[in-house]
Amino acid sequence: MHARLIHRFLQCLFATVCLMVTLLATDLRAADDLRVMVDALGGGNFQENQKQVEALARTGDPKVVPALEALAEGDLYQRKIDGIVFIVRPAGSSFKLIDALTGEEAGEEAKAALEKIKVNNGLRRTIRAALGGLTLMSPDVAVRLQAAGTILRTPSADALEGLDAALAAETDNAVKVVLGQARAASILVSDRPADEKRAAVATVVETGGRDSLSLLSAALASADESLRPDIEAGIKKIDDQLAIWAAGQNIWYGLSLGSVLLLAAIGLAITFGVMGIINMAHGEMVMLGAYTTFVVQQVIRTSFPGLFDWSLAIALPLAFLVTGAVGLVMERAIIRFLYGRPLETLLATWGVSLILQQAVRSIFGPTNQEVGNPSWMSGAFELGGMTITWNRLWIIVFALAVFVFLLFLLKKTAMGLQMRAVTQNRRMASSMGIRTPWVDALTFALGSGIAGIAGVALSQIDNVSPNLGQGYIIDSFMVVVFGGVGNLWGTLVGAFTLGILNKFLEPYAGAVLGKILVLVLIILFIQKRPRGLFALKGRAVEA
Amino acid sequence: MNTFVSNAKPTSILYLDGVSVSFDGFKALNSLSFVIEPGELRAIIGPNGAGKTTMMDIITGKTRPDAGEVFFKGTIDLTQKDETEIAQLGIGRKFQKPTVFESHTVWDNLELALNRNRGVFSTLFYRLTAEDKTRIEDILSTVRLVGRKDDYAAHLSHGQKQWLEIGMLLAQEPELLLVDEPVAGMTDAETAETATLLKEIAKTRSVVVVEHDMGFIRDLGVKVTCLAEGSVLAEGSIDFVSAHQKVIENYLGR
Amino acid sequence: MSTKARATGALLAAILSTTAFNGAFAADDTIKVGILHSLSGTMAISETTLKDAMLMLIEEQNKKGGLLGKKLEAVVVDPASDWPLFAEKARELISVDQVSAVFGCWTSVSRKSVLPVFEELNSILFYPVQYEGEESQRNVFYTGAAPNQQAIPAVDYLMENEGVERWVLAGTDYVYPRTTNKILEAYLKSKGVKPEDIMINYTPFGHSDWQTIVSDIKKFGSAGKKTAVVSTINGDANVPFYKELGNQGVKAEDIPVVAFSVGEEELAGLDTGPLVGHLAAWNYFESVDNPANAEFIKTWKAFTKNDKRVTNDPMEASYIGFNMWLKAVEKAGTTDTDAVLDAMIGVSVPNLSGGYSTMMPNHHITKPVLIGEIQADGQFETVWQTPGLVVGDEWSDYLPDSKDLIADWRKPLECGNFNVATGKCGGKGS
Amino acid sequence: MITSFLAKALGRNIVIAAAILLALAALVPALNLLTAPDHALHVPTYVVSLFGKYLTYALLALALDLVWGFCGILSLGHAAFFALGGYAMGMYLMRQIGARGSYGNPLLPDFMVFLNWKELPWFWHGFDKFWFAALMAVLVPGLLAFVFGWFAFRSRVNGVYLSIITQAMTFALLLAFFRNDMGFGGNNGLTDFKDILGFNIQSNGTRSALFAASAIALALSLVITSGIVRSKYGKILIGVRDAESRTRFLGYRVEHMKLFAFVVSAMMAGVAGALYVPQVGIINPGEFEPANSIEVVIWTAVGGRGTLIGPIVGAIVVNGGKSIFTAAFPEFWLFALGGLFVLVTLFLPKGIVGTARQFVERRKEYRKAREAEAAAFAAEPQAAE
Repeated sequence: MHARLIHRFLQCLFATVCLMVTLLATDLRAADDLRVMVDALGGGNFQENQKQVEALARTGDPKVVPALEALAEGDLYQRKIDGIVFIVRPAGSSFKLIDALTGEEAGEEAKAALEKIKVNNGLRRTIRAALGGLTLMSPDVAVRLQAAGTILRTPSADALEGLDAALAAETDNAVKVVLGQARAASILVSDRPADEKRAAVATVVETGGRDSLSLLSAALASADESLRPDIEAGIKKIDDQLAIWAAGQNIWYGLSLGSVLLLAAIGLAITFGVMGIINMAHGEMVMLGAYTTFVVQQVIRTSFPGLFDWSLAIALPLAFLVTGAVGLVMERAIIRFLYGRPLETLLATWGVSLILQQAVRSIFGPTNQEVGNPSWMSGAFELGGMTITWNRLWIIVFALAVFVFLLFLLKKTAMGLQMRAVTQNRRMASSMGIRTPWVDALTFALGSGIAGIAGVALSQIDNVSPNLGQGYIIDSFMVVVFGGVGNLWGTLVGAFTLGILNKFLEPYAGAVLGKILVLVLIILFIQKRPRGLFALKGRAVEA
Repeated sequence: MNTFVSNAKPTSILYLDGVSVSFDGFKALNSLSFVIEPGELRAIIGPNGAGKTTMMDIITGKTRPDAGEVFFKGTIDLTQKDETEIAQLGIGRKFQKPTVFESHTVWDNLELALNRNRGVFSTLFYRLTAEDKTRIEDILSTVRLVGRKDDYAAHLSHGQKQWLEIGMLLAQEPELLLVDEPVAGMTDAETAETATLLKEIAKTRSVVVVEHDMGFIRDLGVKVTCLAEGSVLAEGSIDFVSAHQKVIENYLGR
Repeated sequence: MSTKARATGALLAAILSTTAFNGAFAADDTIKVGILHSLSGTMAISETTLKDAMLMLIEEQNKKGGLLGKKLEAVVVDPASDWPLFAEKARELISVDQVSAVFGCWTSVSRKSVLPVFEELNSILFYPVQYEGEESQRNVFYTGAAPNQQAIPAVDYLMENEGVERWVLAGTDYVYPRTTNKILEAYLKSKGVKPEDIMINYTPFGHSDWQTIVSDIKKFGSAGKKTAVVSTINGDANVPFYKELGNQGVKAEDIPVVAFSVGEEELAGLDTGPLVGHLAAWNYFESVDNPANAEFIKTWKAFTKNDKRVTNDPMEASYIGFNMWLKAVEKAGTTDTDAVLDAMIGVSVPNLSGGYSTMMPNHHITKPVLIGEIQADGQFETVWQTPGLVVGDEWSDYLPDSKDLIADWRKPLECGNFNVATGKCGGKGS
Repeated sequence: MITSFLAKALGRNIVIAAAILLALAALVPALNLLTAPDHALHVPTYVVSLFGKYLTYALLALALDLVWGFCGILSLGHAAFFALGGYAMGMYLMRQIGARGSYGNPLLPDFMVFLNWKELPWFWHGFDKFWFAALMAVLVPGLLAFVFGWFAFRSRVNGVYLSIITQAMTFALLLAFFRNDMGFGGNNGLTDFKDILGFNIQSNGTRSALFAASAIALALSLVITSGIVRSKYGKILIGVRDAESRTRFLGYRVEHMKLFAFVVSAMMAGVAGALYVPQVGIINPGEFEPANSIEVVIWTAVGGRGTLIGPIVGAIVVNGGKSIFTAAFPEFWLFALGGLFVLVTLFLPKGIVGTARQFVERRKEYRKAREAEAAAFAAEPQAAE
């Protein structure tokens, strides 16, 4: 205990001394002084380090960039024995040391001999701003663009000098535009004269978007009277733009929720809709698909890290096979004895769902498993004023692809024809030489397999836990029934209708009430159309 | 044709004029018109898909027509009523596939069919009266099921189920009986007996029989209406109809 | 009919005989400890770990020679995330298995469900999860955090260190978030935050579609003031919430999220790369660097035979509760409920964050409060820590109706809701 | 009128079953209260409250059987009626706490106090009186069933469509009751009850009385249900189940027939809920879980649907099994329960009681005539959807 305290005390003392030294030495640009400044990062607290980073930024020396980047990443360590700060790379149980300024390798050290220089959000923000300023003159266009973007998001009066210099030297038009926007943003937060600010307001309004709105709102609080009308008008203009986009965004959210519902329900549209089995184990099939994805990713992580971006593509056929096989076994072992007794399938499949849940819990444990997003499914892009996340976009595309595939399978292939024949008139189909037991088994396996590949997609946005399936089963039944049992198009339209309806109610009623309203609307709708949206008419179905 | 039909309206028991209905674009009935007189026994024939069952669905309120008029006893507009009301008005219907309450005994089946107050509470506290008992016993002997009155309907043979169903219709005391293929799946002896039964029934009420079995219709010896593609093709005696050119093309010829 | 009579008879006989058996086996050679955590259903995801932790602690203690010279025996039951079943199983543990103490429950409703049982049958429950407070019961020891041991320090940290002025209080719609947010709202207003700078949002359990809410948060955060989200979102819903945050690009540097229900275990189901810098407030992190914790983690990994299993705050709370119980039983020299209840108050045991925790007269314990930032490896890094220990405050000072209440289970007061204003036990004391 | 109803109701089996229930109602409390704890015949309080709970489940299953077994309406939302009855009773018990709550507020329940409610919501008024709460425990589920059924049956919503909208109903109620703004205590529900009709709810005497009340309520419901299904109305119900259109063409108002059974059934479920709550000491939205309603269907199916004794046996067997399994193999009991459901479906399609009855009948018929046996085999009533 005591030793630790003394150590702390010494560290603090050291840091204070260093700080004083650096403050004295800020004008000097010699590499030795940089070294002292970097070393001073060790042992400082967050506030001190923020100042330290700002000081480093003011040197304008690109040599400090690697050290700052490492600090932000949490890769900057201080050697306990001499207080020297290094960038480290993990090498087995120890660390490889890299000189913070020169980038030269400087041997290895045990983990215990090093102390991590901690970062928090505030410090990270400071570093980001500092890096923005330091990399404005980088020879790489992409880096310059990023740097300009960073300053645009974290404008500061300090950056103006650098921005002006960068603007003068800049050749690339795209970068120039962003630099101009960043400059305007920085002027707004500076104490420049009103005229200059007025011009800046115009540029910022031109840029548009949420960040600009945020910037203007902040500026409004401190602006002098003459500027206020301009800023207020600007805020209103951006607000109006955003309101229009918000409606589009809402539709997008609705489509996205609809695609999730579609994925969850589409397998059920086969096992329940086409075959009439009240398949309570449907959700567990989705869950098995998600766990297949987990296992695939696990194998890839440990053995073939390079293939990670392909993990979903690999998981898809596997999930289809795994859940299809489980479905096949289920059909052969249990369900085939229950045809013509639909309600008893509810009982048996409920039992199966309990068994599957517990089996997964016993094998993988009850906790969530990590399923990562491949890089092409991470992040978002801006479409006008809308934010479109890649994973949602791909899920919509995927859901539609699955739908089209299934439609094709059922309507255009021999197998699909046999499936429809068997479900419509078993005896007739059988007497025409169709092997009905096999068709039944394959149809159920197909429905289960489709649920499995839905699980692959849903693993990207939801928990992968033994409870995964339970969360979707009710919604799935609602979608299939709402759309009209036995009609794939009904499922498609039903899913998207419910998705969009839900998302339009949510902003007004809140998430909970919105969902309640949707349920009530479904109940009322079924009164109006007792056989769902796409009911088959005529006397055949009523007999 | 239409003028003839509308003249008949006030006196008829059943009156259909220009009835059309279609399902998803398929025209099941196409301006169908005909009239049944009180006390008449009428046979209706026609190929599959001619609209026979749909016609019955419309008369009994199961399906609503897209266009046309359906009147019972001249004044009652059947298109405005549902199955229950129409049944209570006195129209009974026998289905193509015998439909009886399989998990009830023959006796219970008839008891349920009796034309008594059909509300929830009157049935809840219903007691079998001597009058009802006699009535059920009468019907049992009419449909030749006296010996099986305590058996579950499910245990009856196909023909016996058909008869039970007819017995239930009798218990309902309808003024108009619609009978859909009563002899399908029956032996020849049973068929003949059914013809006798129907003729007996027709003495006190109107009956419409839909049937494929030409021999059976000949046995009935009544006016025949032939339907095709949702409208009336020919109407008259069995000999007239079976000699009709279009009927031969459409139906008998095949 | 006879079938029914036979079935009932057989079942009755079966249950009676198990009772008799258990009675017979409740001999003096072991001390039984009940473990009442859901192993199936929605809460299994969190509670199973605590069951394993308890089994490990009991095994370790038996290696050290047990308690009062007897071996400890764990009795595990599965209340299956079914709240009335919690009450039934609690009753079974106490009256059929005759356990000396029960460690269990996670959700508030499960605790509420078993409270009357513990009161009626006079047994002891150790409750290891952070909760909404507003309760102090004679038979229950609360080793998790009360709101003042988690929520208020976290808000303080954000105000002081991140300069946050605008607050989103997002939670699942149940009693813990509701109460915590009520307390926070009152606290924030007392610190001068304007009502329009507070946004409160509730979502149902297991909410999985966070698109709208995350975009609302972004919108709320663009008013030109530094904004933070205080999340009391419940376990299951967190993964999709954080996934959406990450994908919509809400960075901790811009809008930090501080959570009270997200620990190492929840993060294990996530790629934490995009979440670095988001915060959590707990009384323990697995990353805390001290020998006791290192030993605990080592034992845990060996016990579960899984190198990837993480530890978390409720596990530490179970650890503290278990050790306090051991110490109190030793002090009392018996497992008799009343004696142990007396001996518990004032018991002090080492916690895993490098200090000591003491059982206070209000049946809550003292704890340090740690604020941690999520790291890319799924761990937290402590960025701030209370200088001393914080005493769990069962009746919040920020709610009008509870600010006058205190709990003190020492003689002669022995009251869970003593009103200092009226000087009477029992709320308003009317 | 009533006498004929009763005369039909009291078949031999029903008399025996009701007698056993009434005997239990007298015997179990006596054995609990009057014998010493170590007496060989002593029934521990634990067993009393456990079986009290099972009896309320049995009543719920019986209620479901009336609509499902006899009328073919598969309700996947029956637990909602049970829960509503439970909430009505819970509200009464909550009001009985009075000033003994944590905050000592004489009017407001604790959960309202710490959420800063200032006055009692209108729908909490009246629940301080037992008779009112008891009435509501029957009327509220009945009214919901009436409104829901009136629309659904009139629109001829049938089969799975009906099942799924009943599920939607209970799910919507679940979400609604979860909302703290609703004023029903949110997720925690209503708990911490002190006494009922002035008796301490935790005393052995009260527990025994509640057990007896449950047994009597079940016996009464059994007789009433039996009367219903054996009346002409009951035969029509079965007719609706087996051949709905035939009943319609016979001139019966099928929607009225269904509605009456549905409402009676919902009321019985409400009574079950009201008896359940004081025995388990808590009512919360979890009772509205769609899974709970499915479980009720399963109890009924395991016991034998379409029989009166079946649901009672099913509820006790499945819940008894659950009680034993969750303690005996806490990690694996779901395998046992799931396996049970699968096996019952495959090998006892008519449930325990149905199969037993079928077995007895078969033997009778076998003795009567060999050929009748074949017919009997084919005679299984069609599963109504």
